[in-house]
Amino acid sequence: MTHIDQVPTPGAPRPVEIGVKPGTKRTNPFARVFDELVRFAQSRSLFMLHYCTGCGAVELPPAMTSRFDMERLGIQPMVSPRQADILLITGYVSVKTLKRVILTYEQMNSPKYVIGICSCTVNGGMYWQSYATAKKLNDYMPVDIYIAGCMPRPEAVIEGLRGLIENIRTGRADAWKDYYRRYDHYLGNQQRLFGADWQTPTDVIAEARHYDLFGPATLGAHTALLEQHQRPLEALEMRIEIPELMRRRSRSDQGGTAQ
Amino acid sequence: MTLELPVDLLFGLNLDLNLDLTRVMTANAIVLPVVLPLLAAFLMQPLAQVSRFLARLLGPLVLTLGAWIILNTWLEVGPAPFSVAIGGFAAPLGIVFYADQLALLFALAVQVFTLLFWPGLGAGAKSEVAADRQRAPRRDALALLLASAATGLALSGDLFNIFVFYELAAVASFGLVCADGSGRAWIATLRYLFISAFGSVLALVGIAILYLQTGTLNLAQLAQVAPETLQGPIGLAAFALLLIGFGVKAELFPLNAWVPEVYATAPARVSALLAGLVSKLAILVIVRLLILVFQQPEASQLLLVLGVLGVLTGEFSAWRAQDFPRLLAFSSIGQLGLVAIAFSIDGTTGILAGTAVALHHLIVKSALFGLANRWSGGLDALTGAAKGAPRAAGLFVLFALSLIGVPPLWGFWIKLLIMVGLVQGGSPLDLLALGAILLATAVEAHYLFRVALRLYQPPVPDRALRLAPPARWDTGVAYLLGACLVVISVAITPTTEALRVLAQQTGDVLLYIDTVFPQPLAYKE
Amino acid sequence: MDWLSAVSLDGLAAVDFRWLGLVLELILMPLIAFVVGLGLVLMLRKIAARLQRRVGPPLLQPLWDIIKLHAKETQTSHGLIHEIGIVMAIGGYVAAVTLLPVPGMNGLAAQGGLIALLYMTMIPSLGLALGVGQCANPNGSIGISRALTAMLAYDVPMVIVIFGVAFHFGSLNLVYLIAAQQAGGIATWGIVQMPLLALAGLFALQGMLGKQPFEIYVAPAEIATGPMVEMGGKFLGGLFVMQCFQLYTAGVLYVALFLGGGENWLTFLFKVFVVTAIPMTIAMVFPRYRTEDMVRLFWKWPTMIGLLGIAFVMN
Amino acid sequence: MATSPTTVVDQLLAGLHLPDGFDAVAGVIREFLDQVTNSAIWTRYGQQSLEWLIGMNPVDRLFMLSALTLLLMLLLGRLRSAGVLAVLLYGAQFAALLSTDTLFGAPLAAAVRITVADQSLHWSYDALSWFFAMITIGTGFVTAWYAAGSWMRRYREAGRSARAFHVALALNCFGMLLLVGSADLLSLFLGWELVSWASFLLMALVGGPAAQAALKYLAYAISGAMLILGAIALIYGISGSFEYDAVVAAIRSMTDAQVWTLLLLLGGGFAVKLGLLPFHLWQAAAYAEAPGAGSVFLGAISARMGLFGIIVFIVGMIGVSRLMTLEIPYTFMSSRELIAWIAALTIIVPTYTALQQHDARYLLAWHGIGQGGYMLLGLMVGDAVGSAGGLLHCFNYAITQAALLMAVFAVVHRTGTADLNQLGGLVTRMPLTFLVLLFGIISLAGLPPMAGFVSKWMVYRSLITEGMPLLFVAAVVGTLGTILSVYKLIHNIFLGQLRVEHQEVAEAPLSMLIPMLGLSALIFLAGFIPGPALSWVAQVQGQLGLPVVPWVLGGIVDPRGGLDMIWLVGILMAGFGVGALVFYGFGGRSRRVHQLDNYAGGHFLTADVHYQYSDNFYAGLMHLIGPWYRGSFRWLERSLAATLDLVSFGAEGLYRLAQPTLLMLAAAVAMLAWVL
Repeated sequence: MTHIDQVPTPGAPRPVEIGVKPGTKRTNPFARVFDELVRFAQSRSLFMLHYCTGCGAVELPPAMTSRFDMERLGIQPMVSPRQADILLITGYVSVKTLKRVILTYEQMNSPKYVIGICSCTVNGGMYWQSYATAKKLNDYMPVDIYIAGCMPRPEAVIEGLRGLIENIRTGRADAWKDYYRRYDHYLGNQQRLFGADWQTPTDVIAEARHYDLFGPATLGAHTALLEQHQRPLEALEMRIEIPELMRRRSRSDQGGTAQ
Repeated sequence: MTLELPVDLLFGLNLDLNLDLTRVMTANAIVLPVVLPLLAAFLMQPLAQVSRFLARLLGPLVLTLGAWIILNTWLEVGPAPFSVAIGGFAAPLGIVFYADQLALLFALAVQVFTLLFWPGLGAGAKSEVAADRQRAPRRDALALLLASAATGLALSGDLFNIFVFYELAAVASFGLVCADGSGRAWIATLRYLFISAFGSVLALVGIAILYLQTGTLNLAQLAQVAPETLQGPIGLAAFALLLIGFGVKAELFPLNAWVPEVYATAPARVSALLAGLVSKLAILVIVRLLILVFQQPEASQLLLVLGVLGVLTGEFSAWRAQDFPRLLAFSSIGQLGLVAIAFSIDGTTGILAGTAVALHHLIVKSALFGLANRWSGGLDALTGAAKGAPRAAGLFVLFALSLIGVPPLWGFWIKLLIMVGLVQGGSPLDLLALGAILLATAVEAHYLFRVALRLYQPPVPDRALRLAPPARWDTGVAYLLGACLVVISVAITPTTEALRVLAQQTGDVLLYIDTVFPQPLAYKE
Repeated sequence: MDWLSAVSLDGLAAVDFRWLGLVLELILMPLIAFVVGLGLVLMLRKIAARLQRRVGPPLLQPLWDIIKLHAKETQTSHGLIHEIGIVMAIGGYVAAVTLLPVPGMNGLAAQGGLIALLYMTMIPSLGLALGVGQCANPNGSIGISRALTAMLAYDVPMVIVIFGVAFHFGSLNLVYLIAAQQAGGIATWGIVQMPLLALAGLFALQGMLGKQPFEIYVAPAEIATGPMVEMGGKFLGGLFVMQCFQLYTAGVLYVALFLGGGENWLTFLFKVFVVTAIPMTIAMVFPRYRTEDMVRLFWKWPTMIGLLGIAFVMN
Repeated sequence: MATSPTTVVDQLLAGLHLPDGFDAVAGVIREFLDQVTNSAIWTRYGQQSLEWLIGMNPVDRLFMLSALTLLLMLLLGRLRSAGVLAVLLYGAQFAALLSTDTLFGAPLAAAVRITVADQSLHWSYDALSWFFAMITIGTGFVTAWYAAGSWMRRYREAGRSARAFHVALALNCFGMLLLVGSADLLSLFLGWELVSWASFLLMALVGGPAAQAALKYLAYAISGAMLILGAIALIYGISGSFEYDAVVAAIRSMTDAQVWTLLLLLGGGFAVKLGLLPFHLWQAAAYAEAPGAGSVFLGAISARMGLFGIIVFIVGMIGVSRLMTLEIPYTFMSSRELIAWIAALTIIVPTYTALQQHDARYLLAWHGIGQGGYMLLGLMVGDAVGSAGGLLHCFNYAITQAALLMAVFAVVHRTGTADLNQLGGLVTRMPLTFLVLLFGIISLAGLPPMAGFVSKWMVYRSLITEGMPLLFVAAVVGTLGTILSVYKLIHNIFLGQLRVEHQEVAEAPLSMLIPMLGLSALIFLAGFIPGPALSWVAQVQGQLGLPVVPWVLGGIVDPRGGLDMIWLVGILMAGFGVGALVFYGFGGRSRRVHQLDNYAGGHFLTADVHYQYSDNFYAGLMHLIGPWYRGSFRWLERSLAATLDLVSFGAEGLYRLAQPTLLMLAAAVAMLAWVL
């Protein structure tokens, strides 16, 4: 069983800045209370998307049903990445699967947490020598908790989840920010595995910009490579282009320049 | 009057010192439109030997003259009817022409329409000209013969004479129909001939019965004695036989099996004359008989039944027709059924409606046949014809609308008149006829506008070139007739009033008798 | 000036202060509906858990869910209509609950009767449908197509019930309906007077709430929760809020039609919770019906029962 | 006082209260006018025309303007500016209609009067005429505006005649004005035929499938017209007059059998135009295939002429109470119930046919048929609220359908297709058109807060209070079907994934947008404040002798369940405000993602994969009700056509006989046998 303290940390130590965006000044006296409330709610309501590829999946039903009943802890399964808070990966991740896992992870709404269950997610487990299996999950996406074992029992799963809850409540579970801040790193690993033309329909960089999650290592050589071969997907913003009005406007523009 | 002698010599003027001489003279001129075309027809061949040009000119000249004479007579004499005894022989024995407004109107129509649809006029296509030159005198002679006979039918006052003119018209039309000399035309003519001959035999039997019953064939005299001698089955039988006989040309239902073939194969202008003109004159004869001699409800019912059957079979067949002239032919059967229905209505309303619908059909159907001159053949071939001939197509739509009876065109008022008449009649048979008319109108609208829409479809590329627009003369005639239609539609009130006067005059049996026999005759007592 | 005199003291005396009470009611009614709705959601989840021999969620779980969803740091939107759809979904119900009389508050029940209420509750569904459509996910579209089909199914018995009740009491006005039922105690309750209609109404309620066996339109394992497939964060949170209102509306409507409305808050809430508990209890023992089976079922049994009920009512 | 330009100008200036400095200017103008008025030409012609115009009967003025529109379109329709001219002329017609004041005032007879063969045709405007004329001219106005700019340019580029279109539209309006103003049977029929043929013209303009549809329409329309003509003849046979007074008296004296005959004839004739059930097959194709703006006009008002006829004759002259006494032999139904059920079936069947359509134009056209059923149903209930609902629905439906069709044709204008399986995601490109369509579908489905809700509510309410459960259920089932199919409409066009070929689509042109948005605003306003429209309807009811609806500005007052739309819409808007507050006020910022960034079970979406659900949209429902679409009416239509064909074949066979003389002989024998 993996302890909270042994959670692998990708990259540099993370500053603790939950709920407060850098540079914003909170003047509201109730801000801290409010943040506490939000963090509490986040820790007590976790929707879980399980990506059950390996044998580890069989240990989840007992964790959910009457014996251990995850719902006590506010945890319940959900089906689409948009709705989920936790991405639960149980077992080995083949290269093909990993593409889908990454897409799913990118489609989830932050704050989002990844739990790797079973040894296979930690180091490839018994597939260590397989050419087609991704060995370390946290090379490709930030993982909040590994629950090791082959396979971990439901008690271990529950314990791991409780650990995550504790981390969320105390504001330590912010690995998801790392994906934005060091996107280049993760992308590089992904590119090494999938090839240089790897891309997903999600636009992580734009998202990072939009939500002020842009970090020093968001961009780099790998993102440059990405932009090289990929036309960035523009969001299909709603636009009102009434031809007559536009024509008039452009005419007046021309008129302006002529003068 | 100084001119009395030559006139007297020529036409055997029945001098009566009590009469206004001028009036009598003018009245007697009414014989000319019958005689002149007849003479011209016989002169045609010899004249053609002398000068083709003069021969070509002869027909139109004679017809124009005839039209002018009739018009002049009408204007001079005024609205009252008059009769002319030919050769000076008094009425019961001699040949009598009776000219009331109806007769004059149709006599005038004969001249004008024969002129408008004169086979030799404005026939554009050059390739036909050579062959046409050979046939022209013969054809012109026949057309003149037809005009003469038709005028005679309109004016004749006795049954024998009518029969003679009728046969004359038949002969002329046989000749005209197969004037082109195509095989199909010959076969159609043969069929026409059989039917016509059979009809003539029956009509002759009818005439014989009449004569046996009454001892006279003069219509006025028949009218006098009819209430005593012709009531009952014998008289009706005679009427039925006459109806069948004259019904052949009037395109009444079971006797019109010749119509589609003939109109589909005959030259379009001949079809126009036969469908528009001759059929009306035949029905005019029937109507005269009906009014003067057979004033019995059963006789009207007979006409009504035939009319209804004609309307239904005609319109339904037209719905299936696949080429334009045949469609018009069937439609014309339907319209003549309508005429028959209209005339079967009692009293002035019936005559008014009948005359109106006959005139209307005369104008419309003749014009349509004129347009069909170049548009013969399958309906498919008409696709996109409006592109090449927008005016002709527009006229087609106008005539179609009037035929269907769309207000405010004349056709509507006529249909309304008939329907009101039928409702006022009120018998189950009348209501049945009403239903038949309504049904037939719906069918009629459908097939006519199927054609109209086809005209306005985008043309099929390779076909459109082959489809020549109607000849300029035909379009011109159609224009003229269309203008007539519009003018009448606008001046609907005066037209109806005039027709009502005409109808009253026509329906007045006593007036007829009094006109033909100015003084009560001795032998009548 | 003219207008000044209208605001003078004479005018002020004539001002009716009842409108203040009305405004208060209009503010309170949605709030109460939301809170009661949260309780209903909790009850449903608890019932489900108990039936499965689980403990179930803690007391404030529905609230935590909603707060968490709104507090998501990234919110995925598929466009303006996606957002407006959620606004309409919440707003429609906020408006609709003001047409439902509760003890001591009639709100706008007199301004729009039963039919207006029925159609008012379709506005949130329409909003949701628009929002889902803008998500551009076929799973969502399939879900909406099924949801609308389901509406076609359960609305037929529903309107039969509404007709029966309205005809029986001779009014479309809910205030009047409740007053008429309360006039003679339990004997004049709708459920006693029209048991067949009440039964049909219960059927319709099951469909209206979209509970098993009639939850084909969410079908998580098949079409990934259908309409909610692209809803995350506060979009999903909005739907959770809407669900609270929906449960409340359905429960209160049934209580108002058949159980004599609320004499006081205690009995009123008791009735509402009991009524809402019935579908949930039934739901947990059923699998799922296919769409056409659902339609067939609704057009057959509850409809027939309802028509029979109307036959009794009209004679 | 004699009217002259000077006096007119004087009055105008007096009304303006100009400052003193303008007196001099006014003096100059007056002087100039005096010179003009003293000229010989003026005294001879000008004065007369002016007085004629001012002193003209308002109804005549309306007719004259409409005829003038027709004439000008005939002469100038080819010009590029004809569209603008048409808009102005329709506007003038509208003003002329308002100036008649026949809605609240007394009925006004036109001075124009045509006498044909002893029969006189005359016209008179009353509240009912005003109501229908208002809808007609209004629709003509917005349609002309819609067609005036970019639409017409495209229409011309396709090689079609602008003049023909303008003329067709003007003729339609003119015909309808004549029809709704008709004051005797003949003028009614005249107007009826004019409208029928004008519609035919408008339908057949573009040829191709439209011409086929138009021909089918013609077959139905002319059959209907013949039924009406038959009825007119029958009435004349009894009353001896075409005047309405005589007709009313005649109907009162008729036996039940005669009224039944009349009902069948007239009802059948009007039902064809309205598209009531067995006669509805022509309508969808004919309206959908017409050129865009023409389709708008036809869809919005044309079919309602059938309803007008039913209102005048069946509701007005025969009366609902008389209908109730006409029992169908061997059943428990009265004729009123029969008509009501026909109306109910007309709601259901075409609405569910619409559900199956995958062409936006056809979908709306089929709904048009279905909505006619509501109007008739409301009228057949016959109480104050129901009949008002039926009448009000005419107005509400007209603005709704016009807006809807305009939006759909705007999409066609931009994308070139109305195929619901070829569109999608256009909301980002044509948001305003989306808005118009949204308002339209809410109204069409009869949901608050739009206009359609009010009228449908009234129909439902009357069905409940009059105790007609099955009809009520039928009406609601129709509404539910409408909701289903309009969602499909808006979803498949505007929602879902935007196709690659539509990336560069622009919003509808301004010339089309303005009338669309105007109508949308009207749809909302008529739902928010239904009072004005209800006041018109109340006048119409009063004139028809129906009980008058108790209306107020916000709807209907009734202690047993009224409707106050001002409150309802207000609270709905407040609710939306609260919703917006909850949604936007609490929670993080949202970010718009690309449409391909979408859940697909882990699948990577690309632009060449159509990730859209549009075909067979209600698959589950169709599993159940799919087999119910048997095409029975089409089968009926086909069998009728086949029967006709057979009959014609037989008739034609008579003319093909090898031995025609045998036939003659047979005829002769038969006739002789009959007479002897």
